[in-house]
Amino acid sequence: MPEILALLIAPDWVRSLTGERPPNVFWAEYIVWPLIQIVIVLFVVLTVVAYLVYFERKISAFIQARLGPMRVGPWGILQPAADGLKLLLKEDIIPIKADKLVFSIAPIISVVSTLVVLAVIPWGAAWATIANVNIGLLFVLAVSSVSVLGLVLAGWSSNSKYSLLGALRSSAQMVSYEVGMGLSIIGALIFARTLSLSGIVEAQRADGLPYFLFQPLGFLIYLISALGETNRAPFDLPEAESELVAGYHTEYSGFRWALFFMAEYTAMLVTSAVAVTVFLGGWYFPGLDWIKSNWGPNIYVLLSVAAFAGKIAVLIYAYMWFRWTWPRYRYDQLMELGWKWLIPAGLANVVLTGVWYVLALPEAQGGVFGFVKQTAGRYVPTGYGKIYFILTGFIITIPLSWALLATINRRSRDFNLHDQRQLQIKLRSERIKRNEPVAE
Amino acid sequence: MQLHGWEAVIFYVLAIGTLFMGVYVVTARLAVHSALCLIATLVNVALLFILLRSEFVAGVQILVYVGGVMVLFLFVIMLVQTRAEEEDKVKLYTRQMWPAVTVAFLLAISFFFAMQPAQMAYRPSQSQTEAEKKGDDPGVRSESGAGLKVSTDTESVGEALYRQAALPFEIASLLLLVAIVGAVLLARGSKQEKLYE
Amino acid sequence: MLKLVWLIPVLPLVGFLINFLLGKKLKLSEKAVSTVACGTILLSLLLTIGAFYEYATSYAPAHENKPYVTSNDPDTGERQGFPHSFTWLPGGQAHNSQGKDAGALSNFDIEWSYQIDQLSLVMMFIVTFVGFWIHVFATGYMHGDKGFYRFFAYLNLFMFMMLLLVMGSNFLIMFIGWEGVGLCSYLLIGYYFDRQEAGDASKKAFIVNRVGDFGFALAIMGVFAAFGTLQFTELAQLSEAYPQEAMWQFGLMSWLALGLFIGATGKSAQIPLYIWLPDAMAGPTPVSALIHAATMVTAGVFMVTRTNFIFQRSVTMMMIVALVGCLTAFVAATIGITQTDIKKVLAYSTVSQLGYMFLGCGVGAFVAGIFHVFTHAFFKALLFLGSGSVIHGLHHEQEMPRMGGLAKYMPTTYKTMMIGWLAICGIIPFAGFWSKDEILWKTFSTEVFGGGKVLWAIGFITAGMTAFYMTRLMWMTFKGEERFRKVHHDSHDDHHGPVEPHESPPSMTLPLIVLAIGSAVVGLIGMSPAITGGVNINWFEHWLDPVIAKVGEAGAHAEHHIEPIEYVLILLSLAVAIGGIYLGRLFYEKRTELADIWAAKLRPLYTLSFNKWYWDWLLDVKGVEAGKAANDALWKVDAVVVDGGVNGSAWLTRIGAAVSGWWDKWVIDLAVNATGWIARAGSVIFRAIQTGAWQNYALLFTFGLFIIVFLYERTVIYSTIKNLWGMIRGSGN
Amino acid sequence: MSSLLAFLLLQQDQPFIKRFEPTLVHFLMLSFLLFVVGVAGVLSRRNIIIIFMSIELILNAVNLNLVAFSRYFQINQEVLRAKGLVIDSLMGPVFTIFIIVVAAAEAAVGLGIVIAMFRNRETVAIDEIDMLKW
Repeated sequence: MPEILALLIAPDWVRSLTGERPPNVFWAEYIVWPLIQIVIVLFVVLTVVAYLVYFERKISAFIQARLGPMRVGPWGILQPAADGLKLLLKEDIIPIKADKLVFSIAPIISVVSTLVVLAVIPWGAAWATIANVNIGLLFVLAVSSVSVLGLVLAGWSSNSKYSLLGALRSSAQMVSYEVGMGLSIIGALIFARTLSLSGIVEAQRADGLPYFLFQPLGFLIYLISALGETNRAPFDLPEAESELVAGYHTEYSGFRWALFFMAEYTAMLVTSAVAVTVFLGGWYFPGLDWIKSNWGPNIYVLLSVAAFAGKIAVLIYAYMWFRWTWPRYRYDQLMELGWKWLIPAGLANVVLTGVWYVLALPEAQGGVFGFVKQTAGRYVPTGYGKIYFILTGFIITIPLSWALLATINRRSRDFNLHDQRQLQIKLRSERIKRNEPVAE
Repeated sequence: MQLHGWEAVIFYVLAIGTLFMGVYVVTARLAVHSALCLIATLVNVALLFILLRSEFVAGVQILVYVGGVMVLFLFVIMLVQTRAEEEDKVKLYTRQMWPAVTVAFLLAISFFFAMQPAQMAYRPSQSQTEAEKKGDDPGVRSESGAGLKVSTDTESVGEALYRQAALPFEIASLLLLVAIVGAVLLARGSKQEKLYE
Repeated sequence: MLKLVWLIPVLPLVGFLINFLLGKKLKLSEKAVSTVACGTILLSLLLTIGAFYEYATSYAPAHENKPYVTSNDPDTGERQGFPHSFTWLPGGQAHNSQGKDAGALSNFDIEWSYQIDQLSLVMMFIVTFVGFWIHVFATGYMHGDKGFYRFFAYLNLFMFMMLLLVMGSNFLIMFIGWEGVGLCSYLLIGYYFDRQEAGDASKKAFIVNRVGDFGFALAIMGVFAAFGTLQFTELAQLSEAYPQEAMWQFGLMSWLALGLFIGATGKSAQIPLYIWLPDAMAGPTPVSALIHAATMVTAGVFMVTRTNFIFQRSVTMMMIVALVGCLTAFVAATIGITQTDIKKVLAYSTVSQLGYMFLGCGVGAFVAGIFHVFTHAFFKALLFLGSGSVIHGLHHEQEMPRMGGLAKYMPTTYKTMMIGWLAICGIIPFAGFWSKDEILWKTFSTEVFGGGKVLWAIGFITAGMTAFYMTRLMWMTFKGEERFRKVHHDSHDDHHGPVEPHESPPSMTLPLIVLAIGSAVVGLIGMSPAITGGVNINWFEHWLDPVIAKVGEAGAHAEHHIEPIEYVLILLSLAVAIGGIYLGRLFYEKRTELADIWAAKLRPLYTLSFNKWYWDWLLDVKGVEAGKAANDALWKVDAVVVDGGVNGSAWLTRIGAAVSGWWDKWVIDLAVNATGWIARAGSVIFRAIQTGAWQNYALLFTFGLFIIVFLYERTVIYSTIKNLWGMIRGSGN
Repeated sequence: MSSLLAFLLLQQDQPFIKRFEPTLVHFLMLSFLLFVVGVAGVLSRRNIIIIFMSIELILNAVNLNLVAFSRYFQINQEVLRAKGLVIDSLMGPVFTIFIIVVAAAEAAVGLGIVIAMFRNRETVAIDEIDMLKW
C-alpha cells in the first residue's frame, strides 16, 4: 500500500503552491486514493442500481408467478442496459413555462445528495471505506435530508399543478419520516458512543452482538421510516402509479427522469447500508478476526465487503418483497403512522434505552447492575449485560411503547379498526332507525 | 489561526461563493431562486465550518437549515405563490431601497475600519505555528482504524452542550415546543379547525 | 268519605291531563276518551254523594253544622297535610290597612284547602250530577268530531275548575276556579275555532268577564286589607264585628259587596254585563247546557250566597242586587220573546232566570236563590240538551222558523222537553214552580228594604212572559207545520242532502230522561209551607239555613209565617203562567197570523226587543265613540296646556343652552382646540417618522448603528488614511 | 476594500503568497459582508419571505463569526492563558447550535404568521401591511 501511495505523491509545483512540507502524503491521502475509491464505488453502485430495477422486475414476476424480462440477453440480463440506452436516447423535454434552471438542477440535487452519502458508508474493513468522518451518521442524515429539496424544486419548477401537489405530498412525507428515522438511530448510538459509521461497526464488533438485538424497536422504526423516506411501497404515495399522475416528476422525461429513478434506488441502497451498519453489525461477521490473522489482510477486507453486500442484499430483497405484497397506505394514515406512532415510539425508545443503559452502568458510574464494564477505553456489556439488554429490548421496551402509544392513540381513527367499525355500525343503525338516507 | 495551502484556496472559493449567493438571495426576483441561493449559501457556510474544524455544527447546519428550515421556506413559498412576480409585474424593492443600500454600504465600510486595530495587531501565535509544524491540531486526534486523523469535535461539543449548557439546552427545547405549537396554531385555518371539531 | 273530598276536583284534573296530553299522541279512540272523561266525573259524583251522606249524617250533627275545612281532620281536629291541604302561598305577615282592625298584624299564609258545608255540597252535587249527565249527552252529541279528545279535555278541566270554585275554602282558590271556568268557557265557546262567530263570541265572553273579574279582584284585595284573611270561615266570624249599614250608607261592607257583585254580574250575565251570554251559544250545545245554563253562570249567585255575611251588612247593595236581578230578568224576558234562534231564546231565558236568582238574593232570600239555582240547573240543562237533541236531529239547524212539527219525529225529546217547559213556566208541581214562587213570595214580603212589591210586580210580569216565550219555543219547534223540509229545499248552503229529522241515540236521550225526572221532582224538597198546610217540610231551606248569616232585620224574621196573601200570590203565579201559555198557544198554534199582527202593532217595542235593546250597539258603537271623544278632549288638554308648559320650559332651556353653547364653543373649546392645534403642529415632524412600515424603522436603526460604529472608529479612520497616504507617498518615492 | 488593501500592504515581512492566507480577520470580514448583505435585504425587499431569508443570512453571519472565534480561541488557548485570558472555546459551537434552534423556531412561527397573513390579506408584500401607521 505505501508503495502505491508513494506514486501518488503530489508533484512539485502543487507543493510549492500549497506550501506542503515533505515528506507529505496529503496528495495521496486526500486526493488521489479517495478518487480511486470513489470511482470504484460509483461504478459498482450505479451498476447495482441499474440491476436493482432488473431484480425488482424479476422478483415481482416471481411473486406474481410470471417470468419478468426475458428478451434482452439470457434471462433478460441486459435489460438495464437497454433501458439506460433508451432513456439516454429519448427526447429531453423541458416544458415551455418551466423554470429551466431549477428544472435542470432539481434532479441533480436529488441524485447527488444520495450519492454523496456513499462516501461515508463503511463498505468494508480498513481501506474499503472512502472517508471515515467523525460525524458520519449526522452526515448521512444531513445529506439525505437535502434530497427533499430536489423533489420540491422539481415539482415547483415544472409549473404544473400535478407536479406541485405531488411534490408537496412527497416532501411532507419525507420530512415526517426523516424525524422518525433520526430518532430510531439514537438508541444504537447510546451503545456505540460515536457518530462515526466505522466506529459503530467497531463498537458492534467489540460488543459482540449486532445492535438490532439490543434495539429491536429502533430497528423496526428504522425499517418503516426508511420505507417512507425512500417513497417505497407501502408508502409510495408520491407516485402511486395506479392511482395518481406520476407525482413530482410528471413533467420529466428522458435521462432527467432516469436520474430521479436512480436517486430512488440509490436511496434504497443507502438506507439499507445504514441499517446494516447501525443495526446489523456492518461488514463484521463472527470469525472475521480469525480470517484476518490466518488468511491475510486483503482477503479479510474483501470478505468484509462481501458480508456487507450480502446483508444489504437481504434488506433490499425485503424492500421488494414488501412492495409486491403489501397494499398502499392512505395519505392520512401515512401521516398518522409517522407522527403518532413512529416519532413517539422513537422518543420512547430513546428514553427507555437510556434508562436501561444507566441502570446497567457500574455503581461507580451511577448505575445499579454493573452489566457494563469498561475495557480498552470503552464500555462493553458483559455476558449478563447482553442478556439483560436483549431482554429489556424485547420484553419491556416494545410492549411498553406499544401499550403507551395504543393508549394515547386510542381515539385515532385508522389504527382502531375494530372500535371504529363498531361505531360506524352503531351510527348506521341509528340512521336507519331515523329513516335517514344511508350511504352504501 | 492561519489557513494554508488547499484550505486557503477552498476558503476563498467558499467565501466568494457565499457572498455571491448571499447577494443573489437578496436580489432574486423569484422567491424560489432566492431560497435556492440561500441553500447554496448555507451549504457554503457549513463547509466553512468544516474548515474551522466544527464538523458537528456543520452537520447540524445542513440537517436543520437545509433539510428542515429551507424545506419549510419552500413549502410556504409554494403556498403563497403569486404569479405576478414571475411575470415582472411586481415591484421587488421598497421605496427606501437606495437609502437602505447606502446605509448598508456605509456600515460595511465602517466595519472594515473598525477591524483595523485587530488587523494591525494580528500575528500568528507561536504555539499555533509549532502545532501546525507538528502537523496536528489540538482538536484533532489520530484514530487507529482507518489511519486517518479524526476530529474530536463532536464529543467535545456534546460534552459542552450537555454539561455546561444543560439549562440553555432545556430552555431551547422548550422554545422549540412553544414554536411548534405556535406555528401550528397560526397556520391552521378555520376550515381545518372545523374539520377537527 | 269526607277524607276523600280532595279527590273530587283532582279526578277531573286527571281526566283532563290524560285526554289533553295523551289524547292526540296516543290517538285515543272516542270510546277511550269518553270513558276517561265520564268515568272521572262519575267517580267525583259518587264521592260527592258519599261526602254529602257523611256530612249530613255524622259530621254536621257532631259539629253544630260547622263547615268541614280539609285542613283539619274531621275526627281529631288535627291539621291535615298534603293532599288534603297545604300552604299554597306562604305570604308571611302583613298589616291590615282598612276596617276596624287597621294596623293589626295578620298572616297571609294562603292555605290550599276545601270547605265542605251545606252550600258547597249542594253546588258540588249540581255540578257533578248535571255535569255527568251532560258528559254522557256530549258523547253522543260530539260523536265524529275531530276534536273529540280536546272537547272532553276542556270539559274535564272545566269540571275541575268549577269544583275548585265551589269547594275552595278561601277567596283565592275560589278566584282560581272563577278564572279557570272563565278560561274553559273561552276555550269551549271558541271550540269551533274555525268559525268567525265562535272566535268573536269567545273573545267577547272573555273580555266582558274581565270587567267583572276586575271588580272581584279588587274586592278580594279589599277583603284582605280589611280582615287580614281570605278564609271564609274566619271571615264569617270576623265580619260579625261590623254592624249593618243602613240604606244609602255606603261603608266598607258596601264597597266590598259592590266589588263582589260586579264580579257576579260579569260571571252570571247580569245587567250591564249580560251581553256575552247569548253570543256564547256559538259553542257546542252541551257546553251551553253545562256552562252557560247549569253551573258556571250560577257561580255569581253562589258567590253572593257564599259571601252573604258581607252582602247582608249593606242594605244598599242588597237593594242594588235585587234591582239589577229584577231588571235583568225583565229585560232578558222581553228580548227572549222575539228571538228566533232556539239557543238564543234559551240563553235569554237563562239570563232571565239568573235575574230571578239575584232578585232572591237581593231580597235576603239566599236560600231561595240557591234553590232556584238547583232547580234551574235541572230544567235548563234539560231544555238545552233537548234543544241540542233537536239541533243534532236536524243536522245543526238552530233557527226555529225552519223547524216545526218535530214531536212526531223526536218523541222522547219532545216529551222530556215538555216537562222542562212545564218546570220553567212554573206549573205546579214541577221544579220551577217551587223555586220561582218562593222567590216571588220573598220579594213580595221582603223587609230588607222597602219597595219589594214593585219588584214583585216586575217579576210577576216576567213570569208571564217566560211562560209565553217558552210556549212559543215549544210550539214553533215541535208543533205545527213541518217547515224544515221546505226551507232546506230552498237553502243553498245545504250540504247534508234532504233533511229527515231523527231521534237522537240513547246516549243523548238517557240524560234527557234523567234530567226530566229531576225537573219534575227536585222541587219537592223545597215545598213551601203554604202548600203543605203549614207543615214546614222545606228541607232545602232547613239544610241551607246554617250557611246564611243572621244579620239585622232579615235574620230576625227567618221564621216562616204563613200569611193569607201567600195563597193569593201562588194562585196569581199559576194564573199568569197559564195565561202566558194560553197566549203562546193562541199566537203560535191557533192563530199564527196574530204574531205578525201584534209585532206590527207594537213595532217600536218589537224592534227594541228584537235588537236586544240596542245594548250591544250602545256598547260597541256609542261606547267606543264616546271614549274616542273623551280621548280627543283629553288630547286637546294635553296638547294645549301640558305641551304648552313643557314646550315653554323647553324654549327657556334652549335659550339658556344657546348662551351657554356660545360660551362653550368660542371660549372653552377655543382654549382646548388651541392646545390641540399646537400639539398637532408640533407633531408633524414626529408623525412623519411613524410610517407604519417597520422597514423604515429598521433603516433608521441601522443608520444609528452606523453612527455608533463611525464615532467609535473615527481615530482609526484618520490614522489609517494617514498611514496609507504615507505608504503611497513612500512607495511613490 | 481599503482595509483589505492595507492588510496586504502592511504585512511586508511575509512572502507575497502568504499574505493571502486567510486568518481570523478574513473570516470576520466575510461574516460582516454577509451580515451587511442580509441587512440590505431586510431593509429593501418587499417580499416577507425573502426578508426572512435575509434574516437567515444575518444569523449565519453571526454563526460564522462565533465559530471562527471559537476556533481562534481553541488554537491560541495557551497563549491566551499566558496572558491571563481563559475562554471556553466550545461555547462558540454551542451557541451556534442555539442560534440555529432559534432560527428554526423563528422560521416556523414567522412562516406561520406569513401564511395566516396571506390567508387574510392575499399578499406577502411588507409595505402593504401597514396598519400600524398613524
